[in-house]
Amino acid sequence: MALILDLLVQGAQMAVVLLLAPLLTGFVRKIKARLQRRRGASVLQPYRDLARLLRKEAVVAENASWLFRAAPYLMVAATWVAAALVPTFATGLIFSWSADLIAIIALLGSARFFLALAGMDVGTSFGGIGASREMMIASLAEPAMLLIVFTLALTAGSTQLATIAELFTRPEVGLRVSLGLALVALVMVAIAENGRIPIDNPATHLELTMVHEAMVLEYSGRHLAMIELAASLKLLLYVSLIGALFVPWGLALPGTGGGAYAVGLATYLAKLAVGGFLLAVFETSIAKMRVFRVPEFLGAALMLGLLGTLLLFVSRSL
Amino acid sequence: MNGLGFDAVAAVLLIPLASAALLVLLPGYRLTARLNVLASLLTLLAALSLLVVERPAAGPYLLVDDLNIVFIVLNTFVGFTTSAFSASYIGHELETGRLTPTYLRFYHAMYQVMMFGMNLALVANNIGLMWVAVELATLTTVLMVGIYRTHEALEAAWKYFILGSVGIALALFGTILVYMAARPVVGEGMDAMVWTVLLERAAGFDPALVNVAFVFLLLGYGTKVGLAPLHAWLPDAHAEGPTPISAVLSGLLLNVALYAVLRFKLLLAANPGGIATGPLMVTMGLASVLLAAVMLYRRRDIKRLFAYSSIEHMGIIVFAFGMGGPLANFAGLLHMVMHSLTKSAIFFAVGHVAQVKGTQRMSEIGGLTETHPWLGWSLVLGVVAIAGLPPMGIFMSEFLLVSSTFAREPVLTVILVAGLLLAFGALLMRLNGLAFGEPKGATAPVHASYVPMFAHLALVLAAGLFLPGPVVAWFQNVAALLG
Amino acid sequence: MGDLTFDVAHMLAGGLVLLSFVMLYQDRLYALLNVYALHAVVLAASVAWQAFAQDAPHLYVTAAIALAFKAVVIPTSLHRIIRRLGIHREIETVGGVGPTMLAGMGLVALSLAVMLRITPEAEPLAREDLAFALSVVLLGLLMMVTRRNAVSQVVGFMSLENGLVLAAAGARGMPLVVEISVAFSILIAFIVIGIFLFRIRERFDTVDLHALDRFRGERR
Amino acid sequence: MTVVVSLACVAVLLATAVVGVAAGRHSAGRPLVYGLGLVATVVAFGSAVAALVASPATAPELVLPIGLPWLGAHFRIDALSAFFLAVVNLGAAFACLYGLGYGRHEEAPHRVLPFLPAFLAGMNLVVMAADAFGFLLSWEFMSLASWALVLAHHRDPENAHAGYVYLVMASFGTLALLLTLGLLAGPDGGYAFSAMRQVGLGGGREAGMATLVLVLALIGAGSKAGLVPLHVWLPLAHPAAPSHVSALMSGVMTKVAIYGFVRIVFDLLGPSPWWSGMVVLAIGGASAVLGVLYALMQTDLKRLLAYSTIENVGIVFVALGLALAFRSNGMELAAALAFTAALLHVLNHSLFKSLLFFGAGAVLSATHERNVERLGGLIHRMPATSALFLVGCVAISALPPLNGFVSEWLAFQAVLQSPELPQWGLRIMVPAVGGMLALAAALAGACFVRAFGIAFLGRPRSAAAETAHEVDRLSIAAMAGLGLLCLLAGILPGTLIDTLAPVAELVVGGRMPAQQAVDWLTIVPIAESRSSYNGLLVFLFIAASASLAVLAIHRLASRALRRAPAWDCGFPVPTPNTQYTAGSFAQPIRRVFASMAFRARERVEMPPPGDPRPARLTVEMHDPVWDWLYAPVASAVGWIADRMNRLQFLTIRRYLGMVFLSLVGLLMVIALWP
Repeated sequence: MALILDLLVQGAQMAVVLLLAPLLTGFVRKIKARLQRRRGASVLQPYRDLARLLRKEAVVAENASWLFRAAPYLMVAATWVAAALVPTFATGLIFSWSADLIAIIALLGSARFFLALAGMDVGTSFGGIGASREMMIASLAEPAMLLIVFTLALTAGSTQLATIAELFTRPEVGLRVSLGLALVALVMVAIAENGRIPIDNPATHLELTMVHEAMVLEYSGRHLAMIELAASLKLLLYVSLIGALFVPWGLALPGTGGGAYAVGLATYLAKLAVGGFLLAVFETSIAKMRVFRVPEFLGAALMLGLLGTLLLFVSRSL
Repeated sequence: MNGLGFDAVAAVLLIPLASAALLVLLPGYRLTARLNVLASLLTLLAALSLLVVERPAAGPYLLVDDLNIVFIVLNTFVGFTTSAFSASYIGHELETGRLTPTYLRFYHAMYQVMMFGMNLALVANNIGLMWVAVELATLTTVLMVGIYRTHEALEAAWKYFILGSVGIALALFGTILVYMAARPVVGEGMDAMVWTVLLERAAGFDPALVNVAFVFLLLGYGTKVGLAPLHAWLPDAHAEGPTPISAVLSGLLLNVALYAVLRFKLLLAANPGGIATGPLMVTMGLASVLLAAVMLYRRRDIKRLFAYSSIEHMGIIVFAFGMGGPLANFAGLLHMVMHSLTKSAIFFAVGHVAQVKGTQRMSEIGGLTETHPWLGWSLVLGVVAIAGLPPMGIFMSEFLLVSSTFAREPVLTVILVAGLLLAFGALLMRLNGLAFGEPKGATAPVHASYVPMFAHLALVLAAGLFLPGPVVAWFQNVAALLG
Repeated sequence: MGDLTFDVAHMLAGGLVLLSFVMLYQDRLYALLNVYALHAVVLAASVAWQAFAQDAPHLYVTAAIALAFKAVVIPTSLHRIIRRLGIHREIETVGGVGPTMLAGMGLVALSLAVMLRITPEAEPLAREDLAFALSVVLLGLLMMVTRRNAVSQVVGFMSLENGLVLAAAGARGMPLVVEISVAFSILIAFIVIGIFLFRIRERFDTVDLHALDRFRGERR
Repeated sequence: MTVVVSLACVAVLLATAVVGVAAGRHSAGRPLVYGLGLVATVVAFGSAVAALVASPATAPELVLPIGLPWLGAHFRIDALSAFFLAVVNLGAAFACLYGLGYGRHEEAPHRVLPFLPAFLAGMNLVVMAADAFGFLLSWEFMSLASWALVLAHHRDPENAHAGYVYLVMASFGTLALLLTLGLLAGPDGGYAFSAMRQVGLGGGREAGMATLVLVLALIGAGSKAGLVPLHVWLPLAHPAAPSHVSALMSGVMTKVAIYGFVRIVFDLLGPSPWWSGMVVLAIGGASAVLGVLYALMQTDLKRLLAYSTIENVGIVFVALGLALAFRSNGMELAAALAFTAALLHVLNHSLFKSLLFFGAGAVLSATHERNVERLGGLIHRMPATSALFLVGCVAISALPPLNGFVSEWLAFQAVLQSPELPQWGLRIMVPAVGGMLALAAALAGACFVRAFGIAFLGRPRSAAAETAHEVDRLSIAAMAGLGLLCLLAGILPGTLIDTLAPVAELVVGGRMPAQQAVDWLTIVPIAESRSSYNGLLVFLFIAASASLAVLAIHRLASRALRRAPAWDCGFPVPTPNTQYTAGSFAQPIRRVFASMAFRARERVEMPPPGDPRPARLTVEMHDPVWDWLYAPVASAVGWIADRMNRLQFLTIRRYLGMVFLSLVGLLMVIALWP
């Protein structure tokens, strides 16, 4: 019985992330449009786009290989699995122990790996640009992310998201410098990973500046839909990761009744809304930076992560 | 009964002498070459018989004991293989007209005289006699180095002669001093020059006199060992003489001189007031190793290259004996045997290479493993062995030497290791050019006598993997003897 | 007899050292050869005196050998060689005569310092003789080092061997081995040198070693 | 028992070498040699695995009457040896299988066939030897055989140079090890490992000596494993050899070097000071990052792989350093975790590095091209090879669910144990090194995206790449086998960890919790609440959701597919030159890292307007290690050699002068002697 319930919760989690992802994207777009005093498309526009793309035929370049066609599905799968393991409205999911935070990051890494390869598959200059820039960004973002993980894990004594989240709900953790640093670093990494302004602009096709769009330039139809879906899943993942780690309140603990789950869902939606809003505000209030200033941005994140880890010992010794 | 043993000793001495007299008279190189091989073989058999028969009691002139029998057997064996090699080598020289039949007659006779001298030096129980013998061997080799009568050959022989005879003089002075030291204790007359007597009475000698004597003997015989800075004659003598002589020089003469030095080291060790001979020998050994290692880098002449490597290895051996102790002495003995075998094998190969390519300049030799696989690979094998790589015997001796001395004298050992590495780098650089890469020079087929070469290499290989028990025991008590 | 024996022996040995200095000082080949002959004569005398002092008759033989070969045969033949090669010009010493003499002094001092460490119970005669012999040896070597000319180098070598003979003679009761070996070595040395000088002349028109040095093994 | 079997296999291998000498030029030589080698190595692998699983408490010691006379040759297979024996023979077996097919393209078989079995025998012997002499003998024999293999194509001057540098560095390392073992054995020669171990356990070694041993062992084993700064020979020598030999050298021989280090420092030396871990950590981290940076800058496929070997060796040494640090503080559990991570990475790297080198070899034999700038589009012409190469790339980039990730994950878990360490230095240093590890992993990802993307994807950049075709079945079989093993090791790590437990117990005196206990094949380093990973589930999830997505799409959405020219933002150019090159791909990373690491400088020559000449971009990079360490030494030796060489050209008089001076000097010594 309990097992079935757990499975249900897990299934619900997977469904939730899948369903909410485009909504978050649409929400952010809407807010941005509003902030720029535009009316903007409906919040549901991303769903419509996906549906349209799915209906269209896929146009594939002549010399594209099987990798080109397989990559979107692999990306979606990896990102989805990763997103399914992040506590959104409830912790202690039945499969949460199958991969800890490090593994989740690595899963996103494999998604990126295949995306970059797909970008290079057709053999156009833009694909190459995108892939090379993406890997450069990743080569700085991933270590930064891992140092953040170190900070959290050394604080909580675990890399298990559920454990960390549960621990951080307790009061005795309190405020810590290193956690603050970790939060800032995590936000920076999240922005970079999702290719948001100021790192990349998901809305532009200006070749000098684009990274993500350059890689997926050759995609169309259902493949493009998959990629879009994966992108919004990733965004959702990061927002809910930040939510689960730094504002873990309201998460339904395992074994608590349906009411708790309802509360968890509600708080989760609220977190998403706030996160999306803040993201939109940030994006509208800042300008896109040149690609070769990106390393400095991420280097800062890296330093913050390291600093957080080292300060941890100080605060521990206190 | 030891009459038989004495006969064996006599044979070791008389066979070369008689055959030398015979070879002077006989014309025609084929016959003389064959006789030469035969005589050397007989000498070898006589020497081997020394192993089995009961040894003669030490007389006033002759002595066979554990120490020198190692040298005698080695000496006669390499002498035999070299004579076999020279038979084919000299034939080629005659065809190319570098040697004339008249000189050839003289060559074979001299070869036997030289063998006689060296054997005499080894079995002598008398410091005077030993001195005479060493000088005899030296002077004959001087003549043979100059045999080609080219400018370079004469110049090398002249250099060898001058330095050698200065060495002669110093050694003689040392010998006299030893007698002077012994006389008050032992009493006048022949006894004061007999090894066995000297050794047991050495404790009473006048230390100051013995010390001065050892200095002169170390320099005198050290000149023949080729220790730096007395080495100058060695590279040119090796490079300009006929290759069999180079092989004999590296393989035997250096050992004989070393043997003399060891004897006197024993004498000094037996004297309480004597200076510590270890530091002197270690210093000269290290100096030789480093100098040779550095000199190897700029060599152009293939035979001179390996001559310098001989200096290096003599340095290693002297270092080992200077360090002393059972393991180091064992390593020194083993290294000496392995070096004579390997180095003469290398010279056999080099001789044929030089004949095929018609030059000794390494810049004009290349890709041997392509053009002459047998020669090339045996050269590779030889250099691998001489560079102290397994599974050859020199690896074992270097292993023992370095590993046993490092804990005692870290600094010295590190210097030695640095020298080894330097020399290795130089040798390997040359080997790369000689054996590999695009073939250079003449590619005519070679009619070489591979048997001696392979015999030596096989022995070295076997020794690297498995030393038979008796040999080990024998080496061990010689090592103990050396203290 | 002690004193007189001692003094004469001492005087002769000292004379040898003195003559070695004179040889160092000489810079003409002929003069050099003459001094060398004198050197040999004095040697012969001192050996003979030793023979008398130790009443060891076999030493007379040595003395005779020394007289015959070193004082007569060698100088004359070297004269001939010099004449044949026409090199009776001055020999340039390496460092000037002055420094060479100073070095010689130093060497004598060194040999005394070394030899006088010997405990006196080895009777003084031998001790002093050894000291002188050693200095003669060292001076001969010095001469070989400081002369550029083959003949003078040979002469230096010979004087060195004179020192050896002196030492050998001083060694009381040293068996015949030594004299034979000495004579033998001188003989061989002389013959081979003769051969070589001959060959060298055959090849080059001088025995100045610079000519030889052209033929270094590895010319660039 | 195992010892006997393994020695028998070694004997067979040596015999095979003789066969190789005999049948080197004969057409039957290849199948004969590789076949025999395959059989022998498979048998040896089996016996090694059996020994590892059984792992008797006391491994018997076999003494043969060869080697050092009074000592004999000792052979012993304990758990550690058994594990490395398994690694060696696994790689060797696949190399032989690959060679059966690949050897067909070998133009100088008589220079490969004799030495390959000897090389394998040497590696086996190193792992089995239980006395200093046997160990060093087989160690150097291994170097020698591989040197001959590096010189297989000796006519290429580059290879000759590579062989030279390789052997000199190898014997440098051997001399260092010789000193190490001499130190451990002591002046009176206790050369048997058992004797050294006794001294170590007895605590008979003072700190200074332990330091010396550690440093020398690090130099000796590190120079063979390719640790920075002793790595210079590796990227020269590994690519020079035939590809299956490169695979052996990179995938297996470096592991033998690691074995040497573990054997000496963990086993023979006994307890080591706490900071010894720091040294190893620092060097390991540096090698990891620098190695992969070097790799990112390469355009030669095999050289790239060789450099990435340096990175992976660095990762292993980081884990070993952690194990040392934990062990010296008596934290057996954490030490076991770190050590297991090291062992797993050893195994994993041997798997995927061999796979990648085989792939490179396949490309080489299909296109005769090692320069990725002249490859491209091979995924269409060599589908199997490219798919398998892709597997290797994913594995080496430490991406789940393949095996590379597992070992790195364990290493990270070990890093997270650092707070329990008492020493501040370690506490601060370990997370920093962990960051370097993460950096290395991310850069590796970039490196292999570049390698695969440029070589196999896109459009062909040369005629050779255009006309390439798939390689023979045996080669593919070898690669497929390795790929499968990579996957299995990735999704079933628990069983591996349990198999390695005895090794950890032997070496660091502790073991990770048994993993069969955990349900669903999850691995749990410490406790489930702290961290856990389940490769199998992750793999299944990805497969399930991917197929779910495909299914849904194909049911709901349109299946229509149209082939069209690439759009390329509206202005496609037909020539393949417009593609991104390897150099341009690496440019951003080069600007970020290499400018400091390699003093990389870019220079653009822009012709004036109207000048038809093309603009040129030239990049120059310096290897700091070479510039600051090796070049000075080499020039110093040359300088001294030139100066000393005058001694060869002195006049006889001067030589006499030397004799004279040494005589006077010695006499003075006598005169001044007390």
